[in-house]
Amino acid sequence: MSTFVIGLSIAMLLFLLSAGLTLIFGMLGIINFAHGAVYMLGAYVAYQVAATTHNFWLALCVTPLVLAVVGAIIERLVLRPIYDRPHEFQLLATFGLILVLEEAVRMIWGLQLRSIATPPGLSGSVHVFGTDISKYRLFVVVFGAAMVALLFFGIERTRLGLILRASSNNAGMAEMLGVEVGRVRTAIFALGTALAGIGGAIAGPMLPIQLQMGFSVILDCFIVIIIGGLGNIRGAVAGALLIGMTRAYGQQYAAEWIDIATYGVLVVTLLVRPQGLFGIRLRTA
Amino acid sequence: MRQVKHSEVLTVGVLVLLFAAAPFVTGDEGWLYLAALIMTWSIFALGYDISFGLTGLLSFGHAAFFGMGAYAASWAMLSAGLPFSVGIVAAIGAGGLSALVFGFVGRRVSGLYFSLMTLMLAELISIVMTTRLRHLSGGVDGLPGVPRPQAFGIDFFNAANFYWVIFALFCLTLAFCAVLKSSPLGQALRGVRQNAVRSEQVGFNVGALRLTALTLSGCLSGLAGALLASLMMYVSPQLLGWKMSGDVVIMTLLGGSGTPVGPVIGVTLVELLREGLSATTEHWYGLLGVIFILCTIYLPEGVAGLGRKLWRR
Amino acid sequence: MAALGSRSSSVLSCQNVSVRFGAFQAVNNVSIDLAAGQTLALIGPNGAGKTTFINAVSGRVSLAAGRIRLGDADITNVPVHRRAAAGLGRSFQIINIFDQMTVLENLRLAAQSRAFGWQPCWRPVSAWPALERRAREVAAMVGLEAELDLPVTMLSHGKQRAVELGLALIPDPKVLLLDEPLAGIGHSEIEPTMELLQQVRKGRSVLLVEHNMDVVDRIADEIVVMVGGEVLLRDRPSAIWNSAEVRRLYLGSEVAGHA
Amino acid sequence: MRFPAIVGFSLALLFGGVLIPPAKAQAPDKFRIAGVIPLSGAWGIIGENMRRGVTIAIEERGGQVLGKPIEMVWEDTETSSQVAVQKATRALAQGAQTIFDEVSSGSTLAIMKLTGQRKVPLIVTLSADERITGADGNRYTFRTSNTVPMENAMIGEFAKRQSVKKMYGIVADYQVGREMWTALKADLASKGIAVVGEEFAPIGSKDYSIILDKAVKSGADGLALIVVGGDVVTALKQGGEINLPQKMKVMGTMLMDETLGQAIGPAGSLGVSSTLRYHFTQDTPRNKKFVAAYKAKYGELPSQYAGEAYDGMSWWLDTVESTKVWDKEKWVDAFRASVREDSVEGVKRMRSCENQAEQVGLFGTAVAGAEGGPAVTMKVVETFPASALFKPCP
Repeated sequence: MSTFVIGLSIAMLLFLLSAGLTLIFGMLGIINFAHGAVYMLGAYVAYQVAATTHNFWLALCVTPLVLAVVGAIIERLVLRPIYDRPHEFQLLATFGLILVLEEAVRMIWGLQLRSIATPPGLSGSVHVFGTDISKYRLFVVVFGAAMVALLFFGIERTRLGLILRASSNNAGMAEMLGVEVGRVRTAIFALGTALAGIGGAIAGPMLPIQLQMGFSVILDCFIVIIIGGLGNIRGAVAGALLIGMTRAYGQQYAAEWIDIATYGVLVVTLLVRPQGLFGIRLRTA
Repeated sequence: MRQVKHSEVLTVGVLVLLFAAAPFVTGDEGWLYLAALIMTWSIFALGYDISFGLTGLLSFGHAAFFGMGAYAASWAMLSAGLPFSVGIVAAIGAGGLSALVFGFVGRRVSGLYFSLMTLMLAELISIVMTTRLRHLSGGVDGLPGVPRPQAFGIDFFNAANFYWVIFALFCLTLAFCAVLKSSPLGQALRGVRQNAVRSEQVGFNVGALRLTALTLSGCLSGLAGALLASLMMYVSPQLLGWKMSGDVVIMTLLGGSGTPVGPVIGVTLVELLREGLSATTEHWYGLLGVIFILCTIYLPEGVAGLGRKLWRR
Repeated sequence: MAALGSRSSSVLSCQNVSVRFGAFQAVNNVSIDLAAGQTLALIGPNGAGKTTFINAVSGRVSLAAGRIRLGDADITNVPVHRRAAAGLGRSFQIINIFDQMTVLENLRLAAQSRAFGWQPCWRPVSAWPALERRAREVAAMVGLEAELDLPVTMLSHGKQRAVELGLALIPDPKVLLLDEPLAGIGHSEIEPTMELLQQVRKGRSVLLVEHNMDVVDRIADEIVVMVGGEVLLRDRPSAIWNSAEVRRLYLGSEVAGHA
Repeated sequence: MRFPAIVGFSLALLFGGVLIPPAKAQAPDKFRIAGVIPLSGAWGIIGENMRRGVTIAIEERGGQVLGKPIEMVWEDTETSSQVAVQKATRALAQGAQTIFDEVSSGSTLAIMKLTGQRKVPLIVTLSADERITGADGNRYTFRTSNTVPMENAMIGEFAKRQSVKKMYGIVADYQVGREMWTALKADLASKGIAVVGEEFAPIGSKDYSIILDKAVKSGADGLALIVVGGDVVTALKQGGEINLPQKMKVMGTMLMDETLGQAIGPAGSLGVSSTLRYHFTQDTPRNKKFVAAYKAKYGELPSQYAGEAYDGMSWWLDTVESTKVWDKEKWVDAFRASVREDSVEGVKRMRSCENQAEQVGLFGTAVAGAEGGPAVTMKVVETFPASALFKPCP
């Protein structure tokens, strides 16, 4: 049972990151290799707020706002000129972005590993189903589920979501209808980075906050969004659950083989259904 | 058009002369080492550009070919005790073979999915080598003591002597790439990049051509891997990691893909920037990032492309 | 005129060809034979399945049912490039050439595919002068002698059409599939292109998709009318123009004026 | 059009600036030391501490040895053995008289081959792999810090003294980790401690909670946690979620110190025991002097990495000074026979049979810090004499 909860908590964290990644890819056509660095920045921002105010909840609220502003700046300065370029240029630019973000964090917070204290009500564990389950993990699962619901509602049921979808499907048409596509793009990117920021804040009490935390998570996120189908949010949920559970149960039964199994599954997915398990068939030629 | 060709030949000539003159100009082994490193990476980038610049296959998994080449050479020389020349041949073979496998597995996917596929395949190989094949790869610790050639009584452990081995192979690679580009095969690959549908329709087996390009590219990557292992006398699974793949894409793009000069300029630029910036500022890492971003935005054809523009003026 | 209905001597024979895209039946049970030296025009309204049929013959889309033979060989499951090598040339409706090359490079590249099994990589392409000779020959045939060293992007639309045609002609194919060779060509260029087509069809079989009925009338030996993915009618041009069915189909279009 | 030209021009300038080789002293008018250590990446923080320790050692002697100024060059290995070897090769090519290296044993083992071949002394103050001064050892490689067998012996002995009956092992899935665990298991068996379970976790695992849960449920009363780098923090932080240190005695090598305690937080740290290479509370005159100098310069207490780096470098430089001649071979001979009476940890003796320093072993447990100081601080609970940890040279 605890394995299941832990698996879910990993999945929720992965979802928060993959959702932003896949949103940005699906609506802007950009593969953001710097998404992991953004998540890392989010964790440091959350650390700073939590360390200054001694309030985790405040950090959880402030971090996405700060990151949204950072995202908007990045979009304006770096991405706007290269929307129409091939993917390799996006790799180059976002790789440069990784270096810049890491340098910024190093200049501000140094190399010291940081940590966010678990919020008072959530420290320790509860005894359910015959095992000890960390209260914070349970919170992460509930919070993550709420974020999934909110995101779906936002994209599929609100006017804002409609505008977002319209602009990504047909930018020219949306423009004719009076939508400022430039602004919408900025908003989408900011939303993606804000989600990564939330991910960073959530990860703070579970994982060491360090410069490398983005690197190690970004590959998992790529796996999630490939399995789910590039640009597909529903797929990202499924992919995150699949990878989260693989990691948790793999840890339980065969820790040494998890990585190989994950990548193996991924390569087979790409071979058999390159559009992802939930993707719409894209023209690959 | 003709003028462009001339400028390229000239640039390549100047580059080769610079590398040839280096040992006479400076006795400083540190600089020779850096030059040898640049030539080794240039071979890698030139190999990469056969796949990317010439054929249009954006691979994010070239580290696998590079690393397998390095390991093949190390195994041949360390475990089997074979001479350096055999090690090099083994590296070229191993690089080509892994590329062939990648190409075969990925024959049905193209575009972005091909990139992601190669990235993940390379990661898989890297993990398998690091954890499962620990006894062969040395695990995270790697294998120290990769030898250098032993021939004609020359001491190749002397940096200056080994420099000439790398220089010779670098020149051969440059020549090969230049000839390849203008050869029928090179033209056919250019055709595949520009218009795969048309290529097929005029009777080219596009799948086989892509596979050929990737394999040739893998061969050169393997060669570069073996040279790096020998130059550093060390090989580790980090050579297979995705950072290596990223590095070669970035160097090729910065220099400008599709020409023999571009990748070499890219490698030289990145290595010298690293060297120069890290000597002058603590924050070289971030500065490098800013330079990458500026280059992406303002130099879409790389430094070589900028040179072409200035030349035409 | 080429023999009508001489099925035995046909160079291209398509039997009961069907193509499906998901639930949509683009081509339904079409059988068309092409005799040696014959020019057959494929007409019909937009969406009739003409281009899909050409794609099926050249191998770009796979068949749901039916067989295709080229000469004596069954090519139903043969990939595009081997069909091309077997003597099936084609041009595309939307100009489809190597757009970062000169005219000469375009044609020479096309000449290469037949010249080698494995493309050599140890000498520059100029070491094989036969390739360039063939390229110049075809360039002369399609009227591009003056533009040989120009990048194709600098050519007029009509000239680009000529390159397109030249690429198809390089291997001297037995069968030529032409998908709207006059699409997008200005009025002044129609006549020379017509002349070119007349010249090109000599000595080979041509399957032509074209909307310009004037051209069809002048070039085609026979016409096949396709509607909704099926063959409606096959006959000599004069008979087609007089067919009531065709008139109904093209009511108000140029065919009506022709009758 | 204009902007690319400007960018290109500035790039060209950079190019040009970089291409001109800076003036380099080839004649031995300087004592060149190259510090090849990670200053970025996962172990950047460790390298930074080592750099500080070395800096104090050099400043302490006025930046001079044998009357020549010391030129200290730092090469960042980016926590990658590949880069480490590359940087070491360059440092050698530039004619360093001494190399000071690495956190990672893998990097040290690779660098040793280069320095041994070029006959350049290599000072190791952290890498613990047995082979460095064992099977792969060479005349020019010296280690002034602990070895893995030494640390293993301490863990085994500590477990016995803490009356651990059943031990569970969580081991990083890499060569050194596995070898260390194999040796430790044998040692534990000989002491009558049962090993009830083991788990190999890939380096860089982001989740240890499940493995820790298994360990708790196994009924073991001791946990040997043999993981490295950031994984220590991940594992113990997630252990804190279920109050792991209160459920079993957690111990390991380099598992806990003030720096790690700060990153992990009290819940996961308090009660965790670990070998210590050095501790600032060591009551020796040299250590008091060192701690004072360190605090004055950096405003904090020296970590074990800083202390060990300081100790190794100052010992080496004093030895070089004592030979009074500019001759690498003489320095090496002197160091092989050297005894450091007043090291920061008391007497250290260089074992001439393997170039390994013989020294006491420290074991500490994390306790709550004093008011106003860090929340977690280490208390040295065991000091093992050198005679218990080393066999005499043959």
